[in-house]
Amino acid sequence: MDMDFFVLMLAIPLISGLLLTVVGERAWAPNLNIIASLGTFLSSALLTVGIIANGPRFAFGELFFIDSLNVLFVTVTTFVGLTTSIFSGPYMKNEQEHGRLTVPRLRLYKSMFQLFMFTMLVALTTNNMGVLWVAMEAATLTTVLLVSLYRTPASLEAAWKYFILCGVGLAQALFGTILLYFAAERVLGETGNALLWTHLIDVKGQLEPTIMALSFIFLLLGYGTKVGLAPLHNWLPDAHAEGPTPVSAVLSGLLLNVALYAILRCKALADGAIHGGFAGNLMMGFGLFTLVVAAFFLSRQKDVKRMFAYSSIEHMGLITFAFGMGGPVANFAGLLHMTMHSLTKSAIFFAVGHATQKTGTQLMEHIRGLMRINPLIGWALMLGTLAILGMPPFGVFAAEFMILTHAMKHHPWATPILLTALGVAFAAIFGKVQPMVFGETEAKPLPHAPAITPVFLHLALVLMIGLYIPPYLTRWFNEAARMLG
Amino acid sequence: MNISGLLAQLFAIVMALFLAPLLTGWVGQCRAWLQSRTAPPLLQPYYMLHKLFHKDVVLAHGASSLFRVAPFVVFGCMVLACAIVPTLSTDLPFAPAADTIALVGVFGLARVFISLAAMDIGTSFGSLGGRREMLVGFLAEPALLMVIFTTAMISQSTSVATIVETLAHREFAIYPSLAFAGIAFTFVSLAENARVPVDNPATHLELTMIHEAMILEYSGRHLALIEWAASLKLYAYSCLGLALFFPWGVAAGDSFPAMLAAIPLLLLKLSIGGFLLAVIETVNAKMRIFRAPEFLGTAFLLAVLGLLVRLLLETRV
Amino acid sequence: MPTLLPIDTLLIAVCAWLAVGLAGLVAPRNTRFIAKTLFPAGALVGMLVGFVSLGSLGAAPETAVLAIGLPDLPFHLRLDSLTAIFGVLLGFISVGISIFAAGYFREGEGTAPGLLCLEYHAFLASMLMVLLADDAYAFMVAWESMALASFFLVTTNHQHAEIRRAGYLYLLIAHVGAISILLSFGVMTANSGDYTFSGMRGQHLSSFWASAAYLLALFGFGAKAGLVPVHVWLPEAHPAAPSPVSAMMSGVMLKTAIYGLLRVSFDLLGSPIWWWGVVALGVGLVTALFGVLYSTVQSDMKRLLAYSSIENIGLIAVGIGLTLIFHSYRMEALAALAMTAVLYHCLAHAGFKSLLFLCTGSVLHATKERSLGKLGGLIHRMPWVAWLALAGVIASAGLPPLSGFISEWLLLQAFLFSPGLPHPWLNMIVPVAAALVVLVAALAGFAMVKFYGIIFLGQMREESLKDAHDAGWWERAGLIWLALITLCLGIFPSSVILRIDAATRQLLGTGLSERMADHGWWMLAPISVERASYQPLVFLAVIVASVLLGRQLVHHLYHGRTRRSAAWDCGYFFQGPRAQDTAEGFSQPIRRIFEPMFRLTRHFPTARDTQPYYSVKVEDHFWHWLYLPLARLVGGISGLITLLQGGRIAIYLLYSFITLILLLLVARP
Amino acid sequence: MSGAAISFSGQLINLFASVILLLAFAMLAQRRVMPLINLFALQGATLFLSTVVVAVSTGQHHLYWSAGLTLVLKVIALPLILHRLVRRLYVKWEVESLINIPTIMLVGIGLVIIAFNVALPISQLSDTITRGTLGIALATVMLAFLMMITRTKAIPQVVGFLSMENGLFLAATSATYGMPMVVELGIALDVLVGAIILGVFFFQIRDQFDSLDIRHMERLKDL
Repeated sequence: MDMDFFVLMLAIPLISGLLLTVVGERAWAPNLNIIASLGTFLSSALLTVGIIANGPRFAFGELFFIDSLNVLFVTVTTFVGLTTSIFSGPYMKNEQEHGRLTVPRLRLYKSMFQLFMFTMLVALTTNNMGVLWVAMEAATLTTVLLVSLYRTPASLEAAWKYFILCGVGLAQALFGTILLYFAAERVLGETGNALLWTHLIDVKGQLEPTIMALSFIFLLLGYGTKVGLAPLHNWLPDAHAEGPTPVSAVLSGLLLNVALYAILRCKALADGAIHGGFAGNLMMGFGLFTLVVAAFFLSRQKDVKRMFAYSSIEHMGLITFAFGMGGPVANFAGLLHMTMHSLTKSAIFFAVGHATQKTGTQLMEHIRGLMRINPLIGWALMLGTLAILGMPPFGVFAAEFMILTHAMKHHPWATPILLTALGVAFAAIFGKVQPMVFGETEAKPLPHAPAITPVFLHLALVLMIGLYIPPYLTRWFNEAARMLG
Repeated sequence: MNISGLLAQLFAIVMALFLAPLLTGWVGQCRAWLQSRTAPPLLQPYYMLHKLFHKDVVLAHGASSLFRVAPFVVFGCMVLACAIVPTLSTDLPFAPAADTIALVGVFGLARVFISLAAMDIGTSFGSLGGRREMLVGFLAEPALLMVIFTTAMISQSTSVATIVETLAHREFAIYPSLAFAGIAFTFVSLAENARVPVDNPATHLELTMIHEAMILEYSGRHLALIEWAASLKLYAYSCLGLALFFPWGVAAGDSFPAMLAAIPLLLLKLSIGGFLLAVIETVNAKMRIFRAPEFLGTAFLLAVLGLLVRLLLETRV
Repeated sequence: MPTLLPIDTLLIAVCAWLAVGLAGLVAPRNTRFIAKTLFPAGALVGMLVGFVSLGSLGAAPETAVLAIGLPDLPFHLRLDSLTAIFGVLLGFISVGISIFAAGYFREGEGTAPGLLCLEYHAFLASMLMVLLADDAYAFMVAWESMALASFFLVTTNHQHAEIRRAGYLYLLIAHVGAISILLSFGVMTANSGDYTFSGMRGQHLSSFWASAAYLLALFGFGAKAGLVPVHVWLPEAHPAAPSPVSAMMSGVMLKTAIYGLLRVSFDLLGSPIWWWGVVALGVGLVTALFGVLYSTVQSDMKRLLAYSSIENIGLIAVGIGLTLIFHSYRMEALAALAMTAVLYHCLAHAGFKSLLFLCTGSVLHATKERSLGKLGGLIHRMPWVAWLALAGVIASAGLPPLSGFISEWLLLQAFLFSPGLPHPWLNMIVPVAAALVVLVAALAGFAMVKFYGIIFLGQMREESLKDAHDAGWWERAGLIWLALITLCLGIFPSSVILRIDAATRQLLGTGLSERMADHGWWMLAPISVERASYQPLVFLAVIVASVLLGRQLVHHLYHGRTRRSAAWDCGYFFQGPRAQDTAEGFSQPIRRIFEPMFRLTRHFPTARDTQPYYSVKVEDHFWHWLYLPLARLVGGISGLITLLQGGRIAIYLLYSFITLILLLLVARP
Repeated sequence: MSGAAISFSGQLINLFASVILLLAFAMLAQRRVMPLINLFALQGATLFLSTVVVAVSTGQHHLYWSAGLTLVLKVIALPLILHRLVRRLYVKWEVESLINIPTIMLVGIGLVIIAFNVALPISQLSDTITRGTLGIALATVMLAFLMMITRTKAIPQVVGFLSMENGLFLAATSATYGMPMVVELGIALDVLVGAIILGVFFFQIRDQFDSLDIRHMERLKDL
């Protein structure tokens, strides 16, 4: 029964993606996009329920493996995918009427969106580290097309940088995967199982530490490029700023998570093979460096989407740091933070999308008085920003609280760095968002009313988690955190 | 508290009310002698009060109710101050109502009211006087409290009655800190009572006025009350100084005979004090207003020095 | 049937406040409904909070655990005497402010009234939660919610750039402070992983870590309370906010920071070290002196009050420092005296400062003016507000017989009996500190005379002031309530102190009540009558009696005739309102005497000016000494870091490459 | 693992690997586009041969598939696509480099030393006949990386990228006799699709920037 949902979850985006390449110009295509996303979400939700009730499962032999860890990522992915598709309906219509997009491009957008979802879901659920790599590369290819959707010089430049940098990064990840295979083959023999994570994790203690260390370096750098770890992050702000806003939302909210997920799976293996916290220390180092660099980047930003892209980098740094610390509490906090970040950041991008459409610019100095143009968007952006900055009672704070307290306990030296970065980030982002939201303006309303429901849905969830984490969720997250070791 | 106590208290207050203008008159007379002028009669302040009470009150158009209430409040404050300061006896019913800190508070309250009243009409002199009065006040108050602290540390109490009892009725000891405190107190008293060198009660040259500038718009009974309150203030300060530094002779109980016996000594002390005040006023010239902070700053420093001397020399015996 | 414990009642009050707030969203533009129904309802809840807290003073602590929060750290709540005393403050002060707000908020002012109602009541609810919280997470959530709610209230009129700037500064400093508080909690858990306050109490920290926790808490709570040098947000945010909000922030919110500081220093950290007290004393003195000096030179009435709040917070910090010193040397009776002064001053300041802020609100509504240079003579048009403000002014100046005097009196008493400290340096420093405290109190009088005299007295400086109207009945009721609080705190100190004593006893193990109970309720003698005593009622009675008696006698013996005439013009025909002292002129002596304390920019007219003018601008030194360099530093670093993103793809690849090579060479398991 | 004589096939493989490294250096030094693409094809061909030798000598059947994929993709399809692109896009023949060639070569030699040293402890653990080539594979990857960094035009950069894939294939065959089939297929598909997308990209870039010089694409920055 669960497996039917699983198949459905993979099939719906694949089929609808292919279908939309054909029929994507029809008037009902946006609705198909939403319906497909809804179907994906529902099947993933049912799958989640089944997995949590009945425990981990394989699918298609041992090719796919679903446990409570990746089902968490899957649920977040399909949920944000659904809300993004809802949001992109009116957004893309407005873009079309502004003449920024043509009908064929919209078709491309919709089909690539679904295929992108498909590749992410494959990457999340596969048991094979090689297939994981293939799916990541495929996700890059689909998003390259999404980023360059406007075909403006800037978007092409961004897409080119994205392609080259992530391509090179993933090449390193492939090298890491080869080394991993090499190490595994020595233990598992020349069967096809040597890249299956479930087999690897069983023998993780026997894997050769020297090879695993080298392998993890390559994997961390490779997938880390996609996560946006500094100094490998350079593609990220460009791609976020120049692509359409829904794409920014899914890039920030989902793709980074998937890449992080890949690192986490590798870390579990590396931890088993190498003692002394080698993998964790590397991740903590990268996480801290990323956090600090991103925080100081923030104050020099002029473009709103670029700024929030840096904010994503910052949070990815923090999450990487959390996972680097390891242990049930930090892993729990990392997972929670990741979920909260996905929800909040995509909500922010939705709000920013509407705001930029209304004002016709992404330059923050020209966006003023959102509260006057549309109070809902203004509040959405304001609350979203406060949430992402770690203000209670929002859920991001809950996660940051756990990360900070855990860091204080085990790595007290890191706390001042963390706090400095968070403080600088707060000053920078809030100082720029506040004048956008408040104040006077003379912008006009848009032809299509914004889809504001997704924004507040996300924020409500984030708020709820900040005050109350249901026991069901706690059990689930704990289980997932335990998976990570 | 009993009837005789209340009566004794009432007696002390009434005596203060009637002795205060006399003290003002006495100081004026001494000043005149020292300056080789023909002295006004000793009872001149009484004549003036009487005259002023008879006169109609002329209020400026802009005067508010606060302007009319203020003289009564100021007068009330001074009455209270005189009730608290032990003049004849240390054991009066109102003595525990306020200690020295509260006493400073009473003077502060009166000052705030008179300054506010000065600002009420909205003439340039009124607010000028008000701000100068507050200036003097915020400089004098800390110095005064430091003086009080020094004495309070000797007696381990801020209650005026206890201070006086400690100093007067225990075995005699020399307290060098009291010398510092005494000089500081003199400085503060001069400033607080609008005396030369800080202010000149006799002046009507606008730019040098403090006290007179404030009450420029008052007339009739209001002015009378204010003048009377000023006399009471001088009286209270004198008695406070006497109580702190020359406490001998103040009765310990509230029995009338003892109090009556204390009167002559009090009169003697007051007349000497008044004469010395006149001397000081004669040998000094009025300072520029912005020298006043230096003057009072000196007082403050002296008082703090006294306190430190007290801590350094007198605590470890 | 389970009995309703006080803590449950308070939780219900939190929910009730939230519910009232949310009800505002039902009809966000219906001003009538919101102002005349919801705000009074909020006041009722406040009354409930006040009385319940009053009732639980001295009772055994109650705890509760809510099933919300983090999975392994649900919300722990605790109602003890320290919470209760601040609950009393919050409850009763909020009653007055809510009633006033019912008459104050009108249509067409920035944010929709419904939203304002939500923010306001969320602010109240979060403050109560701050007091109740008994673990780090609940505390931080409530603390930051409080900051957020008040931030939105401050930015109600966000069309103005300076209000946005104020809001930004406020939230930024609040957040930095919150981070510091969180760190302090982290230090106090000392690796036990137990973030409940009871867990922290059980820790025995080394003196180094205890000091670290204390200093972090001092900084964090100081940032909220407005201690120098993290005070800069306060004079910006208070004037920016609508007056009831300023009143709430100044009167109540600053006290939650004091609450936090007390909670950490005395309750959670256990045994203090003597120099903690010296630090608090020093910071407090600087803050108080700084606040009062700046308050005297302001020309905006709300800024003046804001700086005066800084001054009062400084005095409270002085008291806390003194308590810490005594407590560390086990001089518990004196510690109790100082602690009582602290708590009393919290109550007193809450009362009179919110009263004064509300009065400025009425003035603002009546005249649309905040600048002192354009006010004057309002006692003729607004007698109610003027006379009620006078109560606040006298209390704020620390004069008898009102509330401000009592706490200053107690504080000075504590100072006075300090000799005998086993530390010779302290013995010398403490009396000097007392002298400074007195100087501050006297300067506060100066500031208050300026405040009152320029706004309410004199001639009207603008023609338009003639149309000013007095406050409405709702506003008057709120003002009267607060004035009554101020009066009662001034007149019945013994009764109040006997109640406060429960909190003192909880924190220090001893209180003043044994000694106090011997004397009557009219007599305040914290140690003994021989040492110091004060009877405010006698005090008031004598003054009132002599005023009335004097008046009767004079009228009876002489007459009561008055005539009206023009004021004496000194022989100069023009005596218009412009000839009065300005706000700047009034504070000229202070600027002159304390010139190095200010950053002055002055323009003097010269003889050749065709349009001569004089102007003076007073700026905060700390802004130029601390904040701007810090901003420049961050800007500089971020300028360097931005070099990373130079736009050239080859360079980006190079980063990746170098990282790879470095890791290959360096990273070894 | 000391001093054992290396079999003939092992020697052959080492020879091919060395040729691949040599070609990587040649590509690094090459100044023109067309010869660069030809060198890339030659590298692919050598890789193909090496894979075939491994397959023959070890009897790993799926390596034939792998070799076939290499032949089709790296030797035939991609060079052809690139050739057509270069013609259609009228790319200037000259390839410009950011740093002069001798310096690049020196850096390249340094990289080879690093790569060999890094790979040494690992290849000693291997018991395949190809183990010595892991260092060469890593060196190839790094040289390709260096090429991507130093080239200023889009097409040489992509050639560098593809050459990096060659190095990775060499690593896969040398260390483990190739990856599982499903992965190999997936990788091949990705490379193909990537190349096609890049081809489309080149046209768009040319349309927008009138050039394939990536120095025009430096406008997105925070400086």
